[in-house]
Amino acid sequence: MLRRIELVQGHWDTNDAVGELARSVPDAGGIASFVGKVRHDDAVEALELLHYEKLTLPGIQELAETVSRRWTLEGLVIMHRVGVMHVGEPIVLVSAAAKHRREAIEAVDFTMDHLKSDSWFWKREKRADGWHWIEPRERDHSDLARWG
Amino acid sequence: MLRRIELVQGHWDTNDAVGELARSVPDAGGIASFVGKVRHDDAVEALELLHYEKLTLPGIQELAETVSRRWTLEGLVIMHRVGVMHVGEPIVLVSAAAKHRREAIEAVDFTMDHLKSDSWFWKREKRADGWHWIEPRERDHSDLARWG
Amino acid sequence: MAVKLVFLGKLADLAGADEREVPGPLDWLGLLDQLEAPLAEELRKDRTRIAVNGELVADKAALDAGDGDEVALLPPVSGG
Amino acid sequence: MAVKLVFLGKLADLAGADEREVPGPLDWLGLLDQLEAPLAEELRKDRTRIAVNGELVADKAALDAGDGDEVALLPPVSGG
Repeated sequence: MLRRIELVQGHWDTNDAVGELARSVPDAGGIASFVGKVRHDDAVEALELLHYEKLTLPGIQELAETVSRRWTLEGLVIMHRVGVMHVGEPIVLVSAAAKHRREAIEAVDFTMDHLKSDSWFWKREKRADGWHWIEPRERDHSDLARWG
Repeated sequence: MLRRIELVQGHWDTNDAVGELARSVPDAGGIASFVGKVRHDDAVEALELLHYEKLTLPGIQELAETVSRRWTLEGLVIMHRVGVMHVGEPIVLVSAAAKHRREAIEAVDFTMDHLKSDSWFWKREKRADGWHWIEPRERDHSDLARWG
Repeated sequence: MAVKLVFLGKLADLAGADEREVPGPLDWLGLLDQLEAPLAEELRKDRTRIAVNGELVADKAALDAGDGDEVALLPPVSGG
Repeated sequence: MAVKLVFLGKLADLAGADEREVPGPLDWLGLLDQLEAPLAEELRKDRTRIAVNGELVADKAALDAGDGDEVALLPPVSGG
Protein backbone atom coordinates (compact mmCIF):
# COMPACT_ATOMS: atom_id res chain seq x y z
CA MET A 1 0.00 0.00 0.00
CA LEU A 2 1.22 3.48 -0.89
CA ARG A 3 1.54 5.67 2.16
CA ARG A 4 2.57 9.31 2.43
CA ILE A 5 2.51 10.88 5.89
CA GLU A 6 4.00 14.35 6.21
CA LEU A 7 4.13 17.48 8.27
CA VAL A 8 4.29 20.41 5.86
CA GLN A 9 6.08 23.64 6.76
CA GLY A 10 4.86 26.02 4.05
CA HIS A 11 1.96 26.44 1.65
CA TRP A 12 1.37 23.40 -0.55
CA ASP A 13 -0.91 22.31 -3.38
CA THR A 14 -3.34 19.69 -2.08
CA ASN A 15 -4.58 18.95 -5.61
CA ASP A 16 -1.07 17.99 -6.69
CA ALA A 17 -0.89 15.52 -3.83
CA VAL A 18 -4.29 13.97 -4.70
CA GLY A 19 -3.33 13.78 -8.38
CA GLU A 20 -0.06 12.07 -7.49
CA LEU A 21 -1.91 9.53 -5.36
CA ALA A 22 -4.36 8.85 -8.21
CA ARG A 23 -1.50 8.24 -10.64
CA SER A 24 0.32 6.00 -8.16
CA VAL A 25 -2.61 3.63 -7.58
CA PRO A 26 -4.24 3.24 -11.01
CA ASP A 27 -6.17 0.16 -9.85
CA ALA A 28 -8.07 1.95 -7.09
CA GLY A 29 -11.74 2.30 -8.02
CA GLY A 30 -12.26 5.31 -5.82
CA ILE A 31 -10.41 8.11 -4.10
CA ALA A 32 -11.98 10.02 -1.24
CA SER A 33 -10.35 13.21 -0.04
CA PHE A 34 -10.81 15.92 2.50
CA VAL A 35 -9.05 19.28 2.57
CA GLY A 36 -9.39 21.47 5.64
CA LYS A 37 -8.54 25.12 5.23
CA VAL A 38 -8.07 28.12 7.51
CA ARG A 39 -11.54 29.63 7.71
CA HIS A 40 -12.17 33.29 7.27
CA ASP A 41 -12.72 35.04 10.59
CA ASP A 42 -12.70 38.83 10.81
CA ALA A 43 -11.03 38.77 14.21
CA VAL A 44 -8.26 36.30 13.38
CA GLU A 45 -5.13 37.52 11.57
CA ALA A 46 -3.20 34.26 11.60
CA LEU A 47 -3.20 30.75 12.96
CA GLU A 48 -0.24 28.84 14.31
CA LEU A 49 -0.04 25.10 14.77
CA LEU A 50 2.77 23.86 17.00
CA HIS A 51 3.91 20.27 17.13
CA TYR A 52 6.33 18.20 19.19
CA GLU A 53 8.79 16.37 17.03
CA LYS A 54 8.98 13.25 19.21
CA LEU A 55 5.20 12.75 19.30
CA THR A 56 3.28 14.46 16.51
CA LEU A 57 4.48 12.74 13.34
CA PRO A 58 4.93 9.35 15.09
CA GLY A 59 1.34 9.70 16.36
CA ILE A 60 0.01 10.34 12.85
CA GLN A 61 2.02 7.39 11.53
CA GLU A 62 0.41 5.23 14.20
CA LEU A 63 -3.02 6.56 13.16
CA ALA A 64 -2.22 5.61 9.56
CA GLU A 65 -1.37 2.08 10.78
CA THR A 66 -4.73 1.84 12.54
CA VAL A 67 -6.57 3.06 9.45
CA SER A 68 -4.70 0.59 7.22
CA ARG A 69 -5.66 -2.30 9.50
CA ARG A 70 -9.32 -1.25 9.69
CA TRP A 71 -9.93 -0.62 5.97
CA THR A 72 -8.49 -2.21 2.86
CA LEU A 73 -6.80 0.67 1.08
CA GLU A 74 -4.57 0.98 -1.96
CA GLY A 75 -3.13 4.28 -0.81
CA LEU A 76 -3.33 6.76 2.05
CA VAL A 77 -2.07 10.34 2.17
CA ILE A 78 -2.05 12.39 5.36
CA MET A 79 -0.41 15.79 5.09
CA HIS A 80 -0.70 18.28 7.93
CA ARG A 81 0.52 21.82 7.93
CA VAL A 82 2.50 23.19 10.89
CA GLY A 83 3.68 26.72 11.64
CA VAL A 84 1.98 30.03 10.93
CA MET A 85 -0.76 30.09 8.28
CA HIS A 86 -3.39 32.47 6.96
CA VAL A 87 -6.99 32.39 5.80
CA GLY A 88 -7.68 30.12 2.83
CA GLU A 89 -4.50 28.09 3.19
CA PRO A 90 -4.83 24.32 3.55
CA ILE A 91 -4.23 22.92 7.04
CA VAL A 92 -4.79 19.27 6.34
CA LEU A 93 -5.25 16.82 3.48
CA VAL A 94 -6.42 13.25 3.92
CA SER A 95 -6.86 11.17 0.81
CA ALA A 96 -7.62 7.45 0.67
CA ALA A 97 -7.68 5.25 -2.43
CA ALA A 98 -9.51 1.93 -2.34
CA LYS A 99 -11.19 -0.62 -4.54
CA HIS A 100 -14.51 0.17 -2.87
CA ARG A 101 -16.13 3.52 -2.28
CA ARG A 102 -17.25 2.97 1.30
CA GLU A 103 -13.76 1.99 2.47
CA ALA A 104 -12.21 5.14 1.03
CA ILE A 105 -14.86 7.49 2.43
CA GLU A 106 -14.93 5.91 5.90
CA ALA A 107 -11.14 5.87 6.11
CA VAL A 108 -11.02 9.62 5.40
CA ASP A 109 -13.82 10.33 7.86
CA PHE A 110 -12.13 8.29 10.64
CA THR A 111 -8.72 9.80 9.98
CA MET A 112 -10.08 13.36 10.10
CA ASP A 113 -11.97 12.75 13.35
CA HIS A 114 -8.82 11.40 14.97
CA LEU A 115 -6.53 14.08 13.57
CA LYS A 116 -8.85 16.81 14.80
CA SER A 117 -9.28 15.54 18.33
CA ASP A 118 -6.50 13.19 19.10
CA SER A 119 -3.26 14.36 17.53
CA TRP A 120 -0.41 16.26 19.12
CA PHE A 121 -1.00 19.79 17.90
CA TRP A 122 -1.32 22.97 19.86
CA LYS A 123 -3.09 25.79 18.10
CA ARG A 124 -3.12 29.51 18.67
CA GLU A 125 -4.78 32.43 16.92
CA LYS A 126 -3.41 35.89 16.42
CA ARG A 127 -6.00 38.54 17.17
CA ALA A 128 -5.65 42.32 17.39
CA ASP A 129 -4.49 41.96 21.03
CA GLY A 130 -1.98 39.16 20.40
CA TRP A 131 -1.84 35.36 20.35
CA HIS A 132 -4.46 33.17 22.06
CA TRP A 133 -4.27 29.43 22.69
CA ILE A 134 -7.23 27.41 21.44
CA GLU A 135 -8.80 24.94 23.86
CA PRO A 136 -10.06 21.56 22.63
CA ARG A 137 -13.67 21.56 21.38
CA GLU A 138 -16.30 19.24 22.87
CA ARG A 139 -17.52 18.51 19.32
CA ASP A 140 -14.21 16.87 18.47
CA HIS A 141 -14.65 14.34 21.25
CA SER A 142 -18.20 13.44 20.24
CA ASP A 143 -16.93 12.97 16.66
CA LEU A 144 -14.41 10.48 17.98
CA ALA A 145 -17.01 8.55 19.96
CA ARG A 146 -18.74 7.63 16.67
CA TRP A 147 -16.04 5.04 15.96
CA GLY A 148 -16.58 2.99 19.15
CA MET B 1 -24.43 28.37 -3.07
CA LEU B 2 -22.22 27.44 -5.99
CA ARG B 3 -23.59 24.45 -7.85
CA ARG B 4 -22.18 22.64 -10.86
CA ILE B 5 -24.12 19.62 -12.10
CA GLU B 6 -22.96 18.11 -15.38
CA LEU B 7 -23.00 15.04 -17.56
CA VAL B 8 -19.57 14.78 -19.17
CA GLN B 9 -19.10 13.24 -22.62
CA GLY B 10 -15.31 12.74 -22.77
CA HIS B 11 -12.35 12.36 -20.44
CA TRP B 12 -12.03 15.18 -17.95
CA ASP B 13 -9.69 16.31 -15.18
CA THR B 14 -11.39 15.85 -11.82
CA ASN B 15 -8.61 17.72 -10.03
CA ASP B 16 -9.26 20.80 -12.14
CA ALA B 17 -12.91 20.72 -11.12
CA VAL B 18 -12.05 20.37 -7.40
CA GLY B 19 -9.49 23.17 -7.68
CA GLU B 20 -12.03 25.42 -9.36
CA LEU B 21 -14.56 24.73 -6.60
CA ALA B 22 -11.93 25.53 -3.95
CA ARG B 23 -11.13 28.85 -5.61
CA SER B 24 -14.82 29.72 -5.99
CA VAL B 25 -15.70 29.26 -2.32
CA PRO B 26 -12.70 30.66 -0.43
CA ASP B 27 -14.71 30.84 2.81
CA ALA B 28 -15.42 27.11 3.00
CA GLY B 29 -13.46 25.52 5.81
CA GLY B 30 -13.47 22.10 4.21
CA ILE B 31 -13.89 20.36 0.89
CA ALA B 32 -14.71 16.66 0.73
CA SER B 33 -14.45 14.88 -2.61
CA PHE B 34 -14.92 11.48 -4.10
CA VAL B 35 -13.70 10.34 -7.50
CA GLY B 36 -14.91 7.01 -8.87
CA LYS B 37 -12.89 5.46 -11.67
CA VAL B 38 -13.28 2.54 -14.06
CA ARG B 39 -11.68 -0.34 -12.21
CA HIS B 40 -9.22 -2.65 -13.83
CA ASP B 41 -10.82 -5.97 -14.79
CA ASP B 42 -9.01 -8.38 -17.08
CA ALA B 43 -12.25 -9.47 -18.74
CA VAL B 44 -13.65 -6.00 -19.40
CA GLU B 45 -12.47 -4.04 -22.43
CA ALA B 46 -14.74 -1.03 -22.05
CA LEU B 47 -17.67 0.31 -20.08
CA GLU B 48 -20.61 2.27 -21.47
CA LEU B 49 -23.00 4.36 -19.46
CA LEU B 50 -26.23 5.32 -21.19
CA HIS B 51 -28.54 8.02 -19.98
CA TYR B 52 -31.99 9.36 -20.89
CA GLU B 53 -31.93 13.05 -21.53
CA LYS B 54 -35.36 13.76 -20.07
CA LEU B 55 -34.62 12.01 -16.76
CA THR B 56 -30.94 11.59 -15.97
CA LEU B 57 -29.66 15.15 -15.56
CA PRO B 58 -32.97 16.41 -14.08
CA GLY B 59 -32.77 13.54 -11.58
CA ILE B 60 -29.25 14.52 -10.52
CA GLN B 61 -30.32 18.16 -10.23
CA GLU B 62 -33.13 17.04 -7.94
CA LEU B 63 -30.62 15.02 -5.88
CA ALA B 64 -28.47 18.16 -5.58
CA GLU B 65 -31.55 20.04 -4.30
CA THR B 66 -32.13 17.36 -1.67
CA VAL B 67 -28.48 17.46 -0.60
CA SER B 68 -28.53 21.27 -0.38
CA ARG B 69 -31.59 21.18 1.85
CA ARG B 70 -30.15 18.48 4.12
CA TRP B 71 -26.68 19.97 4.63
CA THR B 72 -25.44 23.54 4.76
CA LEU B 73 -22.99 23.73 1.88
CA GLU B 74 -21.05 26.52 0.24
CA GLY B 75 -20.61 24.59 -2.99
CA LEU B 76 -21.54 21.28 -4.60
CA VAL B 77 -20.10 19.71 -7.74
CA ILE B 78 -21.58 16.58 -9.30
CA MET B 79 -20.03 15.54 -12.61
CA HIS B 80 -20.91 12.20 -14.14
CA ARG B 81 -19.39 10.69 -17.23
CA VAL B 82 -21.61 9.17 -19.94
CA GLY B 83 -20.69 7.19 -23.06
CA VAL B 84 -17.90 4.69 -23.58
CA MET B 85 -14.97 4.77 -21.15
CA HIS B 86 -11.90 2.70 -20.32
CA VAL B 87 -9.99 1.52 -17.27
CA GLY B 88 -8.60 4.29 -15.08
CA GLU B 89 -10.86 7.00 -16.44
CA PRO B 90 -13.03 8.92 -13.97
CA ILE B 91 -16.75 8.03 -13.99
CA VAL B 92 -17.95 10.36 -11.30
CA LEU B 93 -16.81 13.30 -9.18
CA VAL B 94 -18.72 14.58 -6.18
CA SER B 95 -17.20 17.47 -4.27
CA ALA B 96 -18.84 19.41 -1.44
CA ALA B 97 -17.52 22.54 0.23
CA ALA B 98 -18.82 23.54 3.65
CA LYS B 99 -17.93 25.52 6.73
CA HIS B 100 -17.89 22.30 8.74
CA ARG B 101 -16.13 19.05 7.98
CA ARG B 102 -18.96 16.68 8.83
CA GLU B 103 -21.42 18.41 6.51
CA ALA B 104 -19.04 18.18 3.56
CA ILE B 105 -18.15 14.51 4.13
CA GLU B 106 -21.74 13.38 4.75
CA ALA B 107 -23.02 15.28 1.72
CA VAL B 108 -20.51 13.50 -0.52
CA ASP B 109 -21.30 10.11 1.03
CA PHE B 110 -25.08 10.60 0.62
CA THR B 111 -24.74 11.89 -2.95
CA MET B 112 -22.56 8.94 -3.98
CA ASP B 113 -24.95 6.39 -2.45
CA HIS B 114 -27.86 7.93 -4.34
CA LEU B 115 -25.98 8.34 -7.61
CA LYS B 116 -24.86 4.71 -7.51
CA SER B 117 -28.25 3.17 -6.79
CA ASP B 118 -30.89 5.64 -7.68
CA SER B 119 -29.93 7.58 -10.79
CA TRP B 120 -31.03 7.00 -14.36
CA PHE B 121 -28.02 5.25 -15.85
CA TRP B 122 -27.83 1.98 -17.71
CA LYS B 123 -24.43 0.37 -17.78
CA ARG B 124 -22.94 -2.25 -20.04
CA GLU B 125 -19.53 -3.88 -20.24
CA LYS B 126 -17.70 -4.97 -23.34
CA ARG B 127 -16.17 -8.41 -22.94
CA ALA B 128 -14.48 -10.66 -25.50
CA ASP B 129 -17.92 -11.95 -26.58
CA GLY B 130 -19.59 -8.56 -26.86
CA TRP B 131 -21.58 -6.13 -24.70
CA HIS B 132 -23.34 -7.20 -21.48
CA TRP B 133 -25.86 -5.17 -19.48
CA ILE B 134 -25.09 -4.77 -15.78
CA GLU B 135 -27.87 -5.54 -13.32
CA PRO B 136 -28.30 -3.43 -10.18
CA ARG B 137 -26.28 -4.61 -7.18
CA GLU B 138 -27.90 -5.47 -3.84
CA ARG B 139 -25.10 -3.60 -2.08
CA ASP B 140 -26.22 -0.33 -3.64
CA HIS B 141 -29.65 -0.67 -2.09
CA SER B 142 -28.29 -1.41 1.38
CA ASP B 143 -26.04 1.67 1.02
CA LEU B 144 -29.15 3.75 0.35
CA ALA B 145 -30.99 2.37 3.37
CA ARG B 146 -28.34 3.97 5.62
CA TRP B 147 -29.90 7.37 5.09
CA GLY B 148 -33.39 6.48 6.41
CA MET C 1 -47.49 13.05 -35.73
CA ALA C 2 -47.35 9.90 -33.67
CA VAL C 3 -46.20 8.65 -30.28
CA LYS C 4 -42.43 8.27 -29.96
CA LEU C 5 -41.33 5.22 -27.98
CA VAL C 6 -37.82 5.43 -26.47
CA PHE C 7 -36.12 2.19 -25.42
CA LEU C 8 -33.47 2.39 -22.73
CA GLY C 9 -30.78 -0.07 -21.70
CA LYS C 10 -31.36 -3.68 -22.69
CA LEU C 11 -34.84 -2.81 -24.02
CA ALA C 12 -33.11 -1.05 -26.93
CA ASP C 13 -31.35 -4.34 -27.72
CA LEU C 14 -34.66 -6.21 -27.63
CA ALA C 15 -36.35 -3.55 -29.78
CA GLY C 16 -33.44 -3.44 -32.21
CA ALA C 17 -33.49 0.37 -32.06
CA ASP C 18 -33.35 3.24 -29.56
CA GLU C 19 -36.62 4.72 -30.77
CA ARG C 20 -39.77 3.78 -32.68
CA GLU C 21 -42.88 5.68 -33.72
CA VAL C 22 -46.32 4.21 -33.19
CA PRO C 23 -49.77 5.68 -33.89
CA GLY C 24 -51.51 7.53 -31.06
CA PRO C 25 -53.43 7.62 -28.87
CA LEU C 26 -51.73 4.97 -26.80
CA ASP C 27 -52.88 3.33 -23.56
CA TRP C 28 -51.33 0.45 -21.61
CA LEU C 29 -52.96 -2.37 -23.58
CA GLY C 30 -52.32 -0.55 -26.86
CA LEU C 31 -48.64 -0.23 -25.94
CA LEU C 32 -48.31 -3.95 -25.11
CA ASP C 33 -50.02 -4.67 -28.43
CA GLN C 34 -47.37 -2.69 -30.31
CA LEU C 35 -44.46 -4.60 -28.79
CA GLU C 36 -42.93 -7.95 -29.65
CA ALA C 37 -43.43 -10.62 -27.00
CA PRO C 38 -39.98 -10.35 -25.30
CA LEU C 39 -40.36 -6.56 -25.00
CA ALA C 40 -43.93 -6.81 -23.71
CA GLU C 41 -42.76 -9.36 -21.14
CA GLU C 42 -40.02 -7.02 -19.87
CA LEU C 43 -42.46 -4.12 -19.76
CA ARG C 44 -44.90 -6.07 -17.60
CA LYS C 45 -42.27 -6.51 -14.87
CA ASP C 46 -42.84 -4.28 -11.83
CA ARG C 47 -39.30 -2.92 -11.98
CA THR C 48 -39.70 -1.71 -15.57
CA ARG C 49 -40.99 1.87 -15.47
CA ILE C 50 -42.58 4.19 -18.01
CA ALA C 51 -42.15 7.95 -18.38
CA VAL C 52 -44.25 10.24 -20.57
CA ASN C 53 -42.37 13.37 -21.65
CA GLY C 54 -39.89 12.85 -18.81
CA GLU C 55 -42.55 12.37 -16.11
CA LEU C 56 -42.64 8.94 -14.48
CA VAL C 57 -45.99 7.18 -14.68
CA ALA C 58 -46.93 5.91 -11.21
CA ASP C 59 -49.36 3.27 -12.52
CA LYS C 60 -48.41 1.87 -15.90
CA ALA C 61 -51.95 0.58 -16.48
CA ALA C 62 -53.09 4.23 -16.46
CA LEU C 63 -50.81 5.16 -19.39
CA ASP C 64 -52.45 7.79 -21.56
CA ALA C 65 -50.25 9.17 -24.37
CA GLY C 66 -51.21 11.03 -27.52
CA ASP C 67 -49.65 12.21 -30.74
CA GLY C 68 -46.42 14.12 -30.10
CA ASP C 69 -45.80 12.50 -26.71
CA GLU C 70 -42.55 10.72 -25.92
CA VAL C 71 -43.01 7.46 -24.02
CA ALA C 72 -39.81 6.07 -22.48
CA LEU C 73 -39.53 2.41 -21.47
CA LEU C 74 -37.12 2.19 -18.54
CA PRO C 75 -35.62 -1.09 -17.32
CA PRO C 76 -34.06 -1.18 -13.82
CA VAL C 77 -31.11 1.21 -13.64
CA SER C 78 -27.65 -0.20 -13.08
CA GLY C 79 -26.61 2.91 -11.16
CA GLY C 80 -23.86 5.41 -11.83
CA MET D 1 24.53 16.65 30.94
CA ALA D 2 21.19 17.41 32.50
CA VAL D 3 17.48 16.75 31.99
CA LYS D 4 15.96 18.78 29.17
CA LEU D 5 12.43 20.06 29.86
CA VAL D 6 10.34 20.86 26.76
CA PHE D 7 7.29 23.08 27.19
CA LEU D 8 4.48 22.76 24.67
CA GLY D 9 1.59 25.06 23.85
CA LYS D 10 0.63 27.53 26.53
CA LEU D 11 3.14 25.97 28.95
CA ALA D 12 5.90 27.55 26.82
CA ASP D 13 4.29 30.94 27.44
CA LEU D 14 4.17 30.28 31.18
CA ALA D 15 7.79 29.06 31.19
CA GLY D 16 8.95 31.99 29.04
CA ALA D 17 10.85 29.52 26.86
CA ASP D 18 10.36 26.36 24.79
CA GLU D 19 13.04 24.47 26.66
CA ARG D 20 14.95 24.53 29.93
CA GLU D 21 17.68 22.36 31.43
CA VAL D 22 17.46 21.13 34.98
CA PRO D 23 19.79 18.87 36.96
CA GLY D 24 19.02 15.14 36.95
CA PRO D 25 17.87 12.77 38.23
CA LEU D 26 14.31 14.06 38.22
CA ASP D 27 11.21 12.53 39.79
CA TRP D 28 7.67 13.94 40.01
CA LEU D 29 8.23 15.97 43.18
CA GLY D 30 11.60 17.13 41.92
CA LEU D 31 10.00 18.34 38.70
CA LEU D 32 7.27 20.27 40.51
CA ASP D 33 10.03 21.80 42.67
CA GLN D 34 11.81 23.10 39.58
CA LEU D 35 8.74 24.89 38.22
CA GLU D 36 7.22 28.25 39.04
CA ALA D 37 3.81 28.02 40.75
CA PRO D 38 1.63 28.64 37.64
CA LEU D 39 3.53 25.95 35.70
CA ALA D 40 3.38 23.48 38.57
CA GLU D 41 -0.36 24.09 38.86
CA GLU D 42 -0.92 23.36 35.16
CA LEU D 43 1.24 20.26 35.39
CA ARG D 44 -0.82 18.87 38.28
CA LYS D 45 -3.99 18.89 36.13
CA ASP D 46 -5.05 15.43 34.95
CA ARG D 47 -5.23 16.53 31.33
CA THR D 48 -1.61 17.74 31.32
CA ARG D 49 0.58 14.82 30.25
CA ILE D 50 4.29 14.08 30.40
CA ALA D 51 6.47 12.23 27.91
CA VAL D 52 10.02 11.04 28.47
CA ASN D 53 12.01 10.77 25.23
CA GLY D 54 8.75 10.69 23.27
CA GLU D 55 7.13 8.00 25.43
CA LEU D 56 4.02 9.07 27.32
CA VAL D 57 4.22 8.49 31.08
CA ALA D 58 1.04 6.72 32.20
CA ASP D 59 1.37 7.82 35.83
CA LYS D 60 3.05 11.19 36.24
CA ALA D 61 3.84 10.46 39.90
CA ALA D 62 6.08 7.63 38.66
CA LEU D 63 8.27 10.00 36.60
CA ASP D 64 11.87 8.84 36.61
CA ALA D 65 14.20 10.81 34.33
CA GLY D 66 17.99 11.07 34.33
CA ASP D 67 20.73 13.07 32.70
CA GLY D 68 20.31 13.20 28.91
CA ASP D 69 16.58 12.51 29.03
CA GLU D 70 14.06 14.83 27.40
CA VAL D 71 10.94 15.45 29.48
CA ALA D 72 8.06 17.05 27.56
CA LEU D 73 5.24 18.83 29.38
CA LEU D 74 2.09 18.49 27.27
CA PRO D 75 -1.06 20.54 27.88
CA PRO D 76 -4.33 19.33 26.30
CA VAL D 77 -4.05 19.32 22.51
CA SER D 78 -6.24 21.65 20.51
CA GLY D 79 -6.39 19.17 17.65
CA GLY D 80 -5.29 19.51 14.05
